[in-house]
Amino acid sequence: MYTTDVQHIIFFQGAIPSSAIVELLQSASPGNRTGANSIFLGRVRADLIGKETVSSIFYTAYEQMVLEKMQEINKTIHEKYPITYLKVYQSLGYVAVEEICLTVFAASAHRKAAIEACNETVELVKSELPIWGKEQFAGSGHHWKINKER
Amino acid sequence: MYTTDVQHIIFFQGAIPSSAIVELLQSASPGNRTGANSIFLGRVRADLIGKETVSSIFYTAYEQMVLEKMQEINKTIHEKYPITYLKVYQSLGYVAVEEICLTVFAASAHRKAAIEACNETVELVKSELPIWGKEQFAGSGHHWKINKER
Amino acid sequence: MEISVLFFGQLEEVTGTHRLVISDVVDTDALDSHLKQQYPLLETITYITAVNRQIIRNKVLLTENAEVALLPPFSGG
Amino acid sequence: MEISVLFFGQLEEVTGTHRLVISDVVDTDALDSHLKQQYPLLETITYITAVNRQIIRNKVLLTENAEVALLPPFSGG
Repeated sequence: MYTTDVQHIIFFQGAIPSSAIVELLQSASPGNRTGANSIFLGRVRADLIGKETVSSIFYTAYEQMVLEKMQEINKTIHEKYPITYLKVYQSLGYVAVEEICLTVFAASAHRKAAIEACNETVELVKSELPIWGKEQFAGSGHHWKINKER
Repeated sequence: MYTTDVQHIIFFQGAIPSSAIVELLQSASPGNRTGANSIFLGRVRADLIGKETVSSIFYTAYEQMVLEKMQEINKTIHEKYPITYLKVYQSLGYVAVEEICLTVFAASAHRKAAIEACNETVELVKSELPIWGKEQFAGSGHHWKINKER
Repeated sequence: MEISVLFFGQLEEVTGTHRLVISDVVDTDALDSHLKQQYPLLETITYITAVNRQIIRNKVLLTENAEVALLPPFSGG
Repeated sequence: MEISVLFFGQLEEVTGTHRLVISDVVDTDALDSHLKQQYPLLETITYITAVNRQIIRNKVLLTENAEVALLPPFSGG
């Protein structure tokens, strides 16, 4: 059900545009036996850190390792859930508050598999992929984000 | 956090177009404290029923009761989860195989709330809302769908 | 006293009726007997009953202009 | 024998370096000591180490052209 010659994560320079998500909905799909799509979108929040407000996040990644790790995650998830499709989009560079920095898309015949596969992939993307977000403040200064709160 | 003067479920005649989903992503959002959107899309499957293959579903609803029930569901979910937004789109009339017949969208600051609120709303939409799908076969005949398999 | 009865999904198909106006039925049990006489096929299909868009589990007295609906198993989404 | 060392995120910021080529380090423990001498601020930041894009938990011998990476806590997504 999974292929190893395909890239399971796509990097975007800057925010992920809604046009990319529409394309995902249209082409990523699914064949006529797919009844469920579960989608997670991560957006940059105007978090308050001390007295400073986040205005954007600058993302960097160890890209080659991300690709290899994502290959493993894709294999794990396909083996665990009867899904027909799994794809991850991740931003690199600057993403402003409210914009989309992460997209996880899973498809399956019945909803349970797509929902659980999507959720587990979101967790694995955040815990396993070597990607870093530098939170830029509205004023000056920055803060290195650390993933924890679900 | 929830309002009672707003319609929490929108009916579409026929399939839900991706343009409606894009609009949801853009406007439904969220304010700058929203970090997570969880979205579920239901699509019509070409299920095999006996020897017949489903080619479309014709949806009807007890519309006034759906609106009232959805009001209650919206209240329940907002009380249970710290979400900033919840919306449901449901098709009426014919929806062909592969097309989208259901959209559930939830937004929150952190991902756990949006994901759980979206999942629970999908379950409640399927178990509590008086909506019926008549599965039309590619040949002739039809079958009345019953929600069960997750 | 008049009430209206709505049939949905497979029940609408089987009865050939979407909406019916009925006089002089006291409660939902009496209504159910009346409808099953008029449409014997109702015996063969599972459904629940709503009065004024609230699902009822026990007999309910019917008042003027009550909207009763017979609801087969849901299959939305 | 040459190996390369990659710094990411806060480590890149603190060391002012993204990539470094180093000769004659036998294993990851020796490399770690060497790097901490060169960049004392490394002592103050949590990180894990990957060799050829595999995270290692114990000392690993380094071979020609090994790609070592120092990875601070992830914050993708």
